[in-house]
Order: sequence, then C-alpha cells, then structure tokens
Amino acid sequence: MPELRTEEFQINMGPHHPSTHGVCRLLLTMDGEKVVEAVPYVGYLHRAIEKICENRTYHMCIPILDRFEYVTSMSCNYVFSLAAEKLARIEVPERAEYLRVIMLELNRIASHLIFVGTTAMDLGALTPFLYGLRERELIMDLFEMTCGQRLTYNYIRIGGVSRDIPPQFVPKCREAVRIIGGKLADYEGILNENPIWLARMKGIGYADPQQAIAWGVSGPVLRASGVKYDLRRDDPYSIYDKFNFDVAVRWNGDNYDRFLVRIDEIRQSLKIISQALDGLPEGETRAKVKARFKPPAGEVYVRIENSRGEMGVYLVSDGSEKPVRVKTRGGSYNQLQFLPEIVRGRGYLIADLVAIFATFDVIMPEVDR
Amino acid sequence: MTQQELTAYIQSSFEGKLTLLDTGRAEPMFEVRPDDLLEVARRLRDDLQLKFDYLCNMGASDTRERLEVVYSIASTTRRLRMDFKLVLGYENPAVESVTPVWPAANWYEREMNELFGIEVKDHPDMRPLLLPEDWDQGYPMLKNWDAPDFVRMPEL
Amino acid sequence: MGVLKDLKNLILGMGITGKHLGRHAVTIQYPEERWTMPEGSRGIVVLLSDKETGELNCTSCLLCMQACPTAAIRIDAPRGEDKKRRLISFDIDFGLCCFCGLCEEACNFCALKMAPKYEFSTLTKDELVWDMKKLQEMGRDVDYVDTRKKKKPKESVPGPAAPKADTVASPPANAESAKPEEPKPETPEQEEGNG
Amino acid sequence: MLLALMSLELVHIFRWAYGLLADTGLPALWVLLISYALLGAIMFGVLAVLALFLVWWERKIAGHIQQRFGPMRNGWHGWYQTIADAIKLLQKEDVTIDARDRFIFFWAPVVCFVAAFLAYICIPFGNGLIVADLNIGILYIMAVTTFTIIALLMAGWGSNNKYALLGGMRSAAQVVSYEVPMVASILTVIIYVGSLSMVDIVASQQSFFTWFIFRVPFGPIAFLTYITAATAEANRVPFDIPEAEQELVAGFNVEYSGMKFAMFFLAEFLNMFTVSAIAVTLFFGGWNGPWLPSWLWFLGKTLLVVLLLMLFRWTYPRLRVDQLMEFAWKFLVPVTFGNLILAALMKYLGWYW
Repeated sequence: MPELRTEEFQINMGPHHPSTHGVCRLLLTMDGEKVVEAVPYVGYLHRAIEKICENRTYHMCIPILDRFEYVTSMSCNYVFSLAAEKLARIEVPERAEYLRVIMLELNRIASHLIFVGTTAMDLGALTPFLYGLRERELIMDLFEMTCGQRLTYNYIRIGGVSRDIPPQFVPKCREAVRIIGGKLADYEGILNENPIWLARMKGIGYADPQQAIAWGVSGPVLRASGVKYDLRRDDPYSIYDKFNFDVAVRWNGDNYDRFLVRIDEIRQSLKIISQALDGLPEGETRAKVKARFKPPAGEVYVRIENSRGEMGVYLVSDGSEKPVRVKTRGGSYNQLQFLPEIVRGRGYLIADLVAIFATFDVIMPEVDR
Repeated sequence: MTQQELTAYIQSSFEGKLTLLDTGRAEPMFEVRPDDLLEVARRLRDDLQLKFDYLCNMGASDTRERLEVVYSIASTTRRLRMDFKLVLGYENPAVESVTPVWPAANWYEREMNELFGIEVKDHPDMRPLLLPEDWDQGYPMLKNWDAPDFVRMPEL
Repeated sequence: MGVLKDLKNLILGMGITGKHLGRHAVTIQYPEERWTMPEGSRGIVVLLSDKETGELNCTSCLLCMQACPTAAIRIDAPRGEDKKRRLISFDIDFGLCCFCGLCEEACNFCALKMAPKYEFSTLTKDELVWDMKKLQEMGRDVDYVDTRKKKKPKESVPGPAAPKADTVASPPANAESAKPEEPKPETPEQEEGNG
Repeated sequence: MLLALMSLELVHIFRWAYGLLADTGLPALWVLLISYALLGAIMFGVLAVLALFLVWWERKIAGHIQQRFGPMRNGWHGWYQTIADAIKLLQKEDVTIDARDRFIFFWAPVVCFVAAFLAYICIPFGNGLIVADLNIGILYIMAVTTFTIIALLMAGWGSNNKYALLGGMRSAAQVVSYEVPMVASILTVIIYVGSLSMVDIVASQQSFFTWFIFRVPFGPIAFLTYITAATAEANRVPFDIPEAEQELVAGFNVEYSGMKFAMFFLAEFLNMFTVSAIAVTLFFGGWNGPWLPSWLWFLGKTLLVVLLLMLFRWTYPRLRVDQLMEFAWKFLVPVTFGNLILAALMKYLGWYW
C-alpha cells in the first residue's frame, strides 16, 4: 500500500474575508488545518495620501489625513498639526492643549472599544461587538457635539482646535466616563474568565519582546510582551506630563495579554480624561495662524502614541504653502509586517491565525495609505 | 542623556561618518555617506551608550534638487531619538538594505523601491508592496512624475 | 475545582447577556424616528440669504473655492465692467465634498453654512452636483448669526438697499436672467480642476 | 374553565378523523396508507412553520440580547419576516459552479432536510400525539440524527471548494466524537426507564419529582453532558466550527445559494428543535404537566430549552477544532461513563425514587 502522499495547499484569506479588518489578503500555505506560512499581500486600499498631500496647502492636508486612519482620526489631525507647529514654532494656548488631550483620549477609548468588539466577534461571540458599539456611541455624540462629525473630525488644527466645546460637553463627558467605566465589568464578565475564551486566547501568538522591537512593533502589542514603552511617557509630547497615569504593561505576550492590555488602557484613558476635565483652563482655543500658512523651510519627524502604536509624520517644507513631503507612519504597518514571523512554523490552526490577526488590531488604511 | 550630549557623543565617536546638519530643532539630524551606511547603522545599534534598537520610520523624499533617504531611529531603553539621512542623485539611485540591522525596514524599503525607484541592494524579498504587480507607469512619488489621467489641484 | 469554576464563569457570562433581554433597545427605527443632529454639526453645505432682502449673502470672493481640499466648490463669477464680480453660478459637487467645514470657516460674509441636515442621497452621481438655486432653497430655513459688518449707514428705513453702497452681490434676479442663455459656463481653468 | 382546557387534547381529533376515514368502507390497507400520508403532510406543515418561527424567534432574542429590536419591518415586530426570506430564497437564482460534483452537490441539501424530519416520527408531542410509537424510539432517533454528518460531508466534498472541504471534515470529526457522550448520557436515563420507547420514558416521569433532572446525583450531570453534546450535534455556537463564519467564510454551505441554502438553514433550526425535544422528553418529563393540555406543556418546555441554546449562541466564543475534540474525548466521555456507572450502581443498590 503506497505511503499516502500528502501535500500542503494554498488558500487565500482575503482580500475580502470576514476577519481581515479592511482589505488585506493573506496567502496561507496550509498543511491540513495547520498554517505553515502566512504571506500578507497589501495595497488594495492604497489611495496615495502622501502624493495628494504634496499638492495641497497645509490646512487642506488635515481633512485628507483624517482618512489616513479613520478609526482614530483625531490622532492623525494631531500628529500633522504637531509637525507643522514644530516647524513654525507656534505656541499653542493652554486650553487648546487640554482639549486636544481630552479628544485624543476619547478617540483612543473609542478605538479600543471597537477592538474589544471585533476581537470577540472574530472568535465567535457576537454580542460584545454590539455592547462595544453602544458605548462608543456615547463618545461619538460627544464628538458630534463639538466638531460636527462622527468619524472624520478635522477638529485638531494647526495652532489649536477648530471650535470651543459647547457648555453641555463637560457634564456629558463626565457621565460618559462614568458609564464606560461601569460597562467594562460587562465585557470582563462575558469574556475574561470565560473558559472558552481562555482556551482560545491564552498562550497563543507569543511575541518575543526583542524580536518585536527589531520589527518595529509598537503600542499595546509591544507592551503586552513586557516592554514598558509608551510615547506619552518615553517621548513626552503635549501636556501628558501633567497627568498621572501608569503605562499598561503585561508580561507574557500572548493573545490574552494583548486583549487585557487594551482594557487597562481604556481605564488609564478614563483617568486622564477626568483629570483633564478637572483642570480645563479658560482662554482662547487657537493660536493666530494665517489662512495661507507658510512654515519656514525645514524637516521634522514627529511621533505620538496612537491606539495602534506609534503614529508618526515626517514633514518636509521648503517655505512654500504646500508641504514638499508628508511621510506618514502607522502602527499597523509594522504589526502586519511582524505577523508572518509569529505564525511561521508554530503549527497554529487557521482559527488561531484569525485570533492573532484580531489581537494585532491591524486596520488596512494605515498600512496602505 | 539630553540631545546636546547625544550630538556631542556622536560627533566624537563617529568622527568622519556622521556630519551634523543644523536644522535648529529638537532632534539632531545627521548625514551619512551611502557606502558606510550599514557600518554606521550597526554601530548605532550596538553602541552601549546609544542602543538605537528601534527604527521608527524610514522613507525617501524628493526635494526637486535631490533624493534623500531619511532614517528616524529611537532607543527603547535609553529614551533617545535621532534621525540621519542619505543624499542620492536622480540617476539610478541605490542604497544598501538595513534589514540585517533593523528588520523593521523590510517593507519600508520595498515601498521606497516601487514608489521612488531607489534600488535597494540585497533586500530579503523585493516584491512590489502597494502598487499592483503589473504597474509600469514609472515611479509615482517622484515630483516629475506624470500620467495621462493624473489631475492636479487647480492652481488658484 | 477547575470545572466548577469554569461552570460558574459560563453561567455568569450567560447571566450578563440574559439580563440585557429585559432592557430597552438603544437603537431607533430610522424612517419613523429621526436622529436630530446637534447644533453646529457638519451636514450639507447651504448658501444663506439675507433675512430681510432674501438675496444671497455671497459676495463671490472665491475664498471658499480656494479653501476646499477636494475642489468640490465651482463658482463662475467673471468680473463685470464695473470691476466687481457678478455671480453667475455656484455649484457644489457633493460627490467630491468631504464635509470638512473648511469652506464655512474661510467665508467671512456668512454666506455659506453647514446645515445639520444629512438626507440628500440620490440615485445618480450627477444629481449630487447642486446648483445655486437648490443651495439657496435648502439654506432658507437655516438660521444663522449675522456677523457681517453692516455696510449700510444706519438710516432708519430698511427699504430697498441703497444701490451704490451695497456691495452684496447682484440680486439673484439678475443671475436668473443670465442663466438661461449659457447654462453653467465652465471657465477653462476649472475644467481641468474637477478630476 | 379547567374542563374546557382539558378537552383541548388534540388526540381526540385524530381518533375522530381516523374513525371517519375507517367507516368510509375503503379496504384497511388503503385507510392506513391515506392516514399515514395525511399524518406526514401535517407533520411537514407543523415542522416547517415551527422552523420558520424558530428563525424569527432567534433573530428577535438575539436583537434584544444585543439591545436592538431585531426584525421590525414586515408585520407587527416582523412576524412574517422569515416567510418573506423563504420566498426570497425560493425565487433567488440557484448559482452553482460547474466544477462541482454534480450528483453529491445536488443531493446534499435533500439528505440534510430529510434527516432533520426523520427524527420526528417517534417524538411524543403530547398525550397520544405520536406518529409511530416504536419500541426502539430513542435508539432510532440517535441513528437518524447522525444522517446530518453524511449531508455535511457531501456538501463539503461536492462544492469543490477548499473552505467547504475544511468545513465538511470538521463537521464529520465533531459530530462523530460528540455522538458517544450523547448516547452515554441517554443511557443513564434508559437504565431507570427500562424501555427505549419514548412513550414509556414519558410515562415513567408522571409526577413532578420523578423527572430525571431531579434524581440528584446523576440526573443533573446527565442533563449537562447531554446539553453540551447536543449543541455540538446541532452545530450551535460553542461548537459551530463547520460553518465558522470568521474562519471558513461559511463552511460547508459556502457554494450554496437560493433554495438549497434555505434547506440547510431550516434543517439546522429543526435539528436544534429535535435536540431540545429529546432533552425535554428525557429530563423534563415530556408532556406531563397539570392543568394545561399536554402538547402545550411539551411546546413550552422545548422552547425554554431552545432559549437556553440561543443564549449559548449569543454569549460564548467558538472553540478551536482540536480543543473541541480534546474536550469531547478527554472530558465528556469519562464524565458520562462515570455517571453511567454511578446510575447503574444506585439502581442496583436501590437508592432511587
């Protein structure tokens, strides 16, 4: 009886597949259920944002960069404004800094709530997604009240913020902070100690800290592997040194810790927001910036801590009103680059690959730009 | 250590290789010659004082007169950040791949190669990243690039 | 031991989802109950007209056209013989518009506002290009704070605006008559703009 | 009032109809054939309506668990939404790929649909409301419910699609390995009833405390293991890896559309009802219950168990394939066999009521 000949077969997970957030294609070589090799193919969502920004004025770049990462587009506005302010050495008024921190942290919570929902959904539990979105609506209402839009805000501008907050923002924000803090217990009740969830998440997708740093991974994925590296602390920008919050770190770098790190981060962000709301000073919300903004010639690389890791903008200007080069860097870019390293040769099943891909929280606009 | 100490230390230890460019802002910007890029990169990473083990960003930029490849690096343990860049001409620009030192540069170099046309020597797997496989309309990110249906903003 | 703890957590999880069974739903039934956007939210762009005279506030200074990142606003206002621009057509292509609000901030004659309205979906793409008439009509019921510096001297009689001093653009009646002969003349430099 | 309720037993109507048919003077064989044909038609009608109701009910329960409304558009609270879906699926074009294995691809949904109905022959809906009281009732049902594996395998292999093949293989492994604990937990009940016929099982649980769920040491354990194995049989969430949307796009029914897909869909919901009907018959005393007519009791208890299955679906994530197998063989089988021995010991020692 000839020895049964088995061979690996290739399967395309993507480009449109229920669990690739956005349009990403993973070419999997499979040995039965086990994934031998996962090769990502990207570029389906490439809109050449950098080329578009090169023939737009600085103020026009901000709504364009809103679309660079639409889940936390507040941080996209912020990182570009910070770069322009560093080039032109603009002094941002105190109240604008506070408003910026409040908006950035609210946006981080909204992004993490989506993460909790989509990760649970990728593993089969459909209800936490709806609960996550229900909380996120509270934050969306806050954003709609201040800057008028629910997804692409165009709120943080060069020199400050576009509008002051309406009077009913502060009480509503405090109430949202209270509700979200309470509802976290619901997610933990359904998911954290659930034996099926533990079986699917614990010990799977171990990311070695040194390898993660070498591959440029940053943000919650890096902090879940025990590297205490948070740009709000290690490369301080804005007024984060005024608030006391601790960096959410976990040590054994598997799916479960990557999930818990983000829940801790939601709690830290809630702490920051309540402190920022208490200390919100009066004053105007935007420095004097000419309509045809012309920063002096120069180049700067600025990076901030986004919910998916380090988000940076390398801005080159030659004194004219249009930037010469806007190189944007997102966290998901390196995490997707790092994914094959984790999956190669560890005999993970396709279900684990879906879980790892979900806890990496990769979204495609940031990768393809 | 602060930025000034960093610049002083680098100028002293990397005598000819990294020349300081004064851009008058926080992070120091250095310039390196293309041929000793790898050696400088390896020393930056392994130097015990510096330990630049994290490549934040790597990208090319076309400033109409020349092509520049900029590396922004940081150290996760020493809280340091630094940029250095490489100037290349327009005719067949080439640069060595820094993936042996920082594997993170893998995709950045693939993207730079297909968008700017900068050839990256001995890169692990050089495939087009963002553009479709059968893309043949030149290198889009160059300033002098043009294509039949490329519409610029109306100049007002 | 382990099994009992797992069982407890499983039942606890079901308890949480179970108790939501009794709670009231948070979603609204769209066509019947509508979501009212809060004041100042960026819906569709509308042209505002003066409260008394009903003319457009727009003085065709083309600032909004320059501020728009996606070249969605197309204004045709050639310079008349008396060196003042006469507004002929003001189109906004909502297929291109990214609702960023930069035009509203660029306009300092409060002629343009983003009304809190969001229902304007159409079947075909070119129905999304709204001309001046439709923009003005949609802007009728939008109230706004008139921050324009009053050019007219403070004479008591509101009456018809004094022709000379009034720099507000020519009344729409004039734009109506000009419109039928050459509908929406596209000036050459805009032709190339709407990519 | 009580008397009126009592008289609502449906069995009298069937006897009266049978009597009517008998004295029309047709030969006995004809009468038998017509009555069974009529019974089949009634069963098909009742179960089809039941399946449609279950689909609607699941969407409403899911909606309210997730704090939204569920179908609201067609009719009050969307009651004829599933009928609209069924009609839509009926008239939808039946897209089939030509690289399929024609025969197997075509007959897979039919086998799945028929297998779902076969089990209802000896499920007692009420006092005397049973199509055929086979004396090997529960054994017959166990044999018939394993038909679904064949249907899933046929669907997986027939659609010539890698995802479907994976789904088919997974479902075969899963249903086979969960058959063993299910049968073992049923045996614990059979020991006490002494007969396989469903009517006897129900008869042995007349009073409230003789329900098997209350026979403390082995009853609840048997019920728990039965329910876990049953969710795996019906491919419900913690064990729904054959058509895990997130991994295999849609598992075995990825290439099916139109009426073929509807057949798989309805069969899945019917399986869910079968499994909870057996659970009610075995552990919750079938149709026994004071005051209300017997079939109403049966329907109420079964819908409660179905609600439990739905809660499983909308709370728990999904198990991985190897964890699922490991859980079945390494945990469920030892527990059920231990329970079986415990029950047998207690029967032998006489400590039961």
